[in-house]
Amino acid sequence: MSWTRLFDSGKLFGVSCLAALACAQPALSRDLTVVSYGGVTNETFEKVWLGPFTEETGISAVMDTWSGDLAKVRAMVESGNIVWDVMDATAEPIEIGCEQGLFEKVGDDPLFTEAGLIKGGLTECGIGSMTYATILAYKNGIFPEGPTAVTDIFDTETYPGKRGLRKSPVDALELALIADGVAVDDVYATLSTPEGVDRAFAKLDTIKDDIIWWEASAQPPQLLMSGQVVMSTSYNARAALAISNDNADLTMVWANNVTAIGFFGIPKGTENLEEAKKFIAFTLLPQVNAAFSDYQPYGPTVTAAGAFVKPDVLPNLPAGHIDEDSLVFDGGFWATQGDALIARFSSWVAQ
Amino acid sequence: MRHYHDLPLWVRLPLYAFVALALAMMVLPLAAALPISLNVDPWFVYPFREFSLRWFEALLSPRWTGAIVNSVLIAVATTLLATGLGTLAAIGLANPRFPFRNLVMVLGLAPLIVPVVVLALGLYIFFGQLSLNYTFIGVVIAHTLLASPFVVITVTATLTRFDFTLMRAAASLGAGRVFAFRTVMLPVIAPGVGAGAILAFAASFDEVVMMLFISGPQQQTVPKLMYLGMRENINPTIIAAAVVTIAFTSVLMAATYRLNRGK
Amino acid sequence: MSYGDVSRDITPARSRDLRVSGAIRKKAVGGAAKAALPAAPLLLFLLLFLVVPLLTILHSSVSDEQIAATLPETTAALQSWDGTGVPAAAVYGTLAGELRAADEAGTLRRLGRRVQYELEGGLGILLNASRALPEEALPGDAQAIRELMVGADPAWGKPGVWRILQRYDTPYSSFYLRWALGLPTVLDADGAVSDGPGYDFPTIYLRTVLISLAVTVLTVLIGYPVAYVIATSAGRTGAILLFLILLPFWTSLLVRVMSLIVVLQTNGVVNQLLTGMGLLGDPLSFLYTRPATIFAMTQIQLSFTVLPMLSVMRTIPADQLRGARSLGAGPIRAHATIFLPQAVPGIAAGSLLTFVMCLGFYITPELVGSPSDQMVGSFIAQFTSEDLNWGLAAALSVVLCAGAAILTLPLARRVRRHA
Amino acid sequence: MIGAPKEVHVSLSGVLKTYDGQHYVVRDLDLEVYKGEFLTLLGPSGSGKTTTLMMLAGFEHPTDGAILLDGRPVHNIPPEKRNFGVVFQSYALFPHMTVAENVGYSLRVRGTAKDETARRVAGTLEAMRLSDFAQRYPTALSGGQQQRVALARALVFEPDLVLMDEPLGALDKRLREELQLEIRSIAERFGLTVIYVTHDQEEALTMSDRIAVFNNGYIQQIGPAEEIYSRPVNRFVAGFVGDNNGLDATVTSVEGDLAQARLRGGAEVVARTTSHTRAGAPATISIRPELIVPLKEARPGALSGTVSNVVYTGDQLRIYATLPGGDEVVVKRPTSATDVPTEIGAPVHLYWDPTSAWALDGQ
Repeated sequence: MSWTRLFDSGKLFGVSCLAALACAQPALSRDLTVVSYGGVTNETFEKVWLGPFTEETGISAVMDTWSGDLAKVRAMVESGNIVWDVMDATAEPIEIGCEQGLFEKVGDDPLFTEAGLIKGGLTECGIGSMTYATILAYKNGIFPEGPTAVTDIFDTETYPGKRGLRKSPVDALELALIADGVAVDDVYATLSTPEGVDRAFAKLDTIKDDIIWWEASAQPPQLLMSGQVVMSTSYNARAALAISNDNADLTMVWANNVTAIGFFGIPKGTENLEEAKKFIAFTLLPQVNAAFSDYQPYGPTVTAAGAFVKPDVLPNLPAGHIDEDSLVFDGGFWATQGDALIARFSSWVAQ
Repeated sequence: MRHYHDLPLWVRLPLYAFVALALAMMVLPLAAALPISLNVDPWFVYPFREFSLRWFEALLSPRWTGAIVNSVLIAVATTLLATGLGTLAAIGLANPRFPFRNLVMVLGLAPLIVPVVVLALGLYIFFGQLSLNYTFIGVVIAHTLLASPFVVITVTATLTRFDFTLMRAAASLGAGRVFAFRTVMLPVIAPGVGAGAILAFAASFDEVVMMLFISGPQQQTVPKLMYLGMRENINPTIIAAAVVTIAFTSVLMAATYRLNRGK
Repeated sequence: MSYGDVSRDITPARSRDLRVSGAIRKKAVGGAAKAALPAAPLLLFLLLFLVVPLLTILHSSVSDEQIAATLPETTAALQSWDGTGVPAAAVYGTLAGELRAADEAGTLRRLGRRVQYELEGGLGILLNASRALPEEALPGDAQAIRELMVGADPAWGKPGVWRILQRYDTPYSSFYLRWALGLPTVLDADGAVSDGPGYDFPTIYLRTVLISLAVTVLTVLIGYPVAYVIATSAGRTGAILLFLILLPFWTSLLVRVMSLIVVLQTNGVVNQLLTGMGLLGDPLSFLYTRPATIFAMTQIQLSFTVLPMLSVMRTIPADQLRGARSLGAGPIRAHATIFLPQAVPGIAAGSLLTFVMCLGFYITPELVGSPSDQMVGSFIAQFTSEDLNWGLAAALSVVLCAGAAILTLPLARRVRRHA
Repeated sequence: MIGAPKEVHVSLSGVLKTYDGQHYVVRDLDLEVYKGEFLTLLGPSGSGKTTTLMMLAGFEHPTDGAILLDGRPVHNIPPEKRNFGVVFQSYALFPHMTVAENVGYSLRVRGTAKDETARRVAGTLEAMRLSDFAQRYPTALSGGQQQRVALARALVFEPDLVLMDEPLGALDKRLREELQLEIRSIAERFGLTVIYVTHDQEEALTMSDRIAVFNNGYIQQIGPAEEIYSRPVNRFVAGFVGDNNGLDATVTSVEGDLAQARLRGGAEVVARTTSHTRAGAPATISIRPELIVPLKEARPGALSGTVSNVVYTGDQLRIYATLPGGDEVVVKRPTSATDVPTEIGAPVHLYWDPTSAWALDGQ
């Protein structure tokens, strides 16, 4: 009877306590932990940034996943028990967190001011990690003639069927206004007025029943391929990779795309502050910065990196698609107005 | 005992058909979904372009193997703690002189009834003050909270069939409490304790809500990766992991079945 | 063989008048303590990690110290304000000083968010005031500060924001609980109750209860025949059926939800079968709908409903049904009048368990339902980890638990009495 | 045993037991058990006999009073330190151990050497005719065999005292009678002091040196078996031990150790006095059925009645007679007896020797 022996040894509690203690010992020097949205992105991070960084500096680094929610950062910062060192995120969590004092204010550090970041690529707490665009992808063979602009997602008459949209007011409100006839240059001015916000939500209301909301960037290709939606907004790299690597029968539409910069932030008070800065600075080396696009067509954030981008990925990078139809995402707007809009959006979407 | 044979055929046939359909509803989705793990493309649709083991290979990545090791470590620690606490408590509760027995029993089962998300929120706030969030101990405590009722239930059920005269007999033969517990009670109730331990293990091994609230990057587990995968990195690796998990829990289930059969 | 012993004759009349002394009672209490000893570790554990966290939630749901902690002097000064018009200019001066301090301490934005919960555009109103204040020393003249603030945001010239600040001179309030109950809590700048957009919690609770109820009814309707057949099948058949009903109980919830997604999606197995057989022209959208949510939850909960039914049904002797038949009842009638009534405690226990468990569901609706199928659990998680609004998350938890207790406790008591 | 010195082995003095602090299960118990004696505690369920045994074994603590073994108090010694062998009604054999392991358990606890243990276990099993079953598990044995294993287990460590709690209660009648004799002979062979609890008065009479009759937590009477039977001290003992006729009466006069009493029908009877007997007080006239002679003819001192029922039980006839006052009396005669009126409704005259009837406590 093995159970008897287990208890016979009389070490029930001893064993469990030992095991617990052994594993709970906070690692004396915690590995540098870099956090991004998971999936392919994390794999690319490991390949082009973490691996070479460790090789270069001897500092070991690990990846973790988050979904952009600030609560964990806040809990960590307030309890002083910080396990994340470098956060990669879209602009709004970094900006909002910055105002709440959750991130180190490193925007004036010469490490970054002198790195040659593109315009808008450096804020109080955020250091540009990559550029990306929100585009539209649709499954071939459903419509005789596919959608021609991202804003066609609001055209349920020409293109009936369920459509995928990110479950966030970010992009959705801007696109709603453009689809409703607001000029690209006036989008943020309009959205700054209560009437503009009402107008955007009213436009969203017209397609609410047809929307399937996605939250993670891996979802749009999956939703398209499983037939849940006929078209979906998507980050440009996810759609491009699905087409090139995974045999997905999709077409990407760039007209009216929203181009944005993703940022690194450093949770305030981390013991690995120096290593974190070192890591971010490392990713800003032009060649290193450009390497990301070899695996995922997100664009570099330092000007000098342009020279190292492989020519065949250029057409898939957001930079090539910035024109008078496309909107440049305004992180500053979301930092000041985001709270109210996010709150309104969450209650709207849950009804 | 086979009293359904008393039913006429016109009742029995539709009854069987209905039950078969209901059970099919339970089992068939699994059967239909698991082969997706062999699809070469990352899409969850039939037919496949090609078969491939790439998603099983993906399970061998450090991310997944680390999660498997974590899951097992956490589940083992949880099992030991929950089994120890739960078994002792069940033995205490078996004593009719236990003060406020019903109330304590309700308390012991409460972690099953209170919504996990509420417990998780409470622990999250409470652990924040103790700096137990994102620690191995915190996760084990949370899992033990959820797993201990299973041990209390199974051991209590076993103890209702336990003849406490055996303990008196052992005492009359000169055995002290602890010796009698080890040599007489524990071996006799071992199947119940074992079943409780397996349930506790399974409860911890499958748990995801608590993990979402209080686990940190050092405590990634298989269910947490699966959940994140379903939201963030949707590809058949999750299903490959499911295949492995199902194989694993089937072994556990067979073990419980054997333990329950006796000896 | 005789011991030559004279038989003694003892009668009750000889006995002393017996009274129980305190020492005896003490001994009985000691016995109870000894009985409780093995359970002490678990009790201690539950006290610490179940009771205390639940009390923490209760505390969080009424704890509301943000405003009083950040603006102690302003809230104190406002206590003498009569609530009409705007407060005296001096209060503006006090507030300006405290806003400046909050800005420097990095708590201004958090304060703004808290005010915004209760006031339309509250965050902007506070930020505007803070930005309007001069970089250097504040003007000594409170009247000037007042003009600066009103100039930055007209809301400072209206009573709404002041009324809210006035309320919070204590660290506790019923605000989050009222919010979670769906009572009107948001004011506009004029201090009138706002009818702007917001969460409709009563609808969400109602949705939670209705979905739980639907799942409970379905599991009972499906589970009863299943439990009956398992309970009345002997030997191997019974064991296999039990194995099948337990199999999903053993597989991870995520795995099962995953498999349902694969099966139910538009290009999924069910649609492929239906369109393949020509039963459907176009594939249907099952996934991300309420029926899909209910179906998934039913599938997950079926085992939980069946098991208690099963254990009760197994105790009903077969002879009773045979007896009823011999007395002239048909098979259906015998079942309905003899078997069913005795199975009621099992049905009640199983459905109660399922109902209570359903109320707390969170992962499943999130993965297979649409945003308008989300239950209270999802909002608790959302307010905890996305909106950082722990007070509301705690208040929603309190209302959920209290509601569940009110809905089920009377039933539970009856079940126990019958069991 | 006759003439052996009576050495007090175990004594209970002033023992009280209450579980809830309100009701007494055992009260005012004074009892001495002699070395080598077979003492039976007899009584209906709830009379306190099992509780007394459990206090002796140490599983219950007396609420008050003392228990002495060879003059030393033992009531504060835990059961495992008392060195008493206990045999339980449910046998309480350890189901996960073989017969040999069960029997050897007490030696294992005491750390006896392996070969010594094996030798003593084998010896005890041999004595109990259980050698063939040594490697079997208890569930594979019959009830009688299990009971013998339980006895062997309680004896192997040479206990100071053997306590048996209705050990034969779960067995059928024949096996029970067989084992009664076996236990009795083993007790004599090993020279054991045995305290035996039963509610079966026949069993008590068969096995015991002395019997203590319990009721309501009191010992009603204690003494050798034949004395309990032939000289019951009160109504309860007379009724509980053996068949008995108890007739309500009023004592009219007392003369020496004989009393005159009047039955309800007015008839006068004579019986031996007891401590309860007072002139003018109510009494129960107790007479064993086999000591009554039923006559067809009237004779002085005989009661007259009519036959109300006759039951044939194989070896004897039971004749039920109704007295004028309505009392019913049962009489036992051998089947071979010919002088007995057996027609229902026939007159019958009941005679007994006045010294075989007792005037016990009345209603």
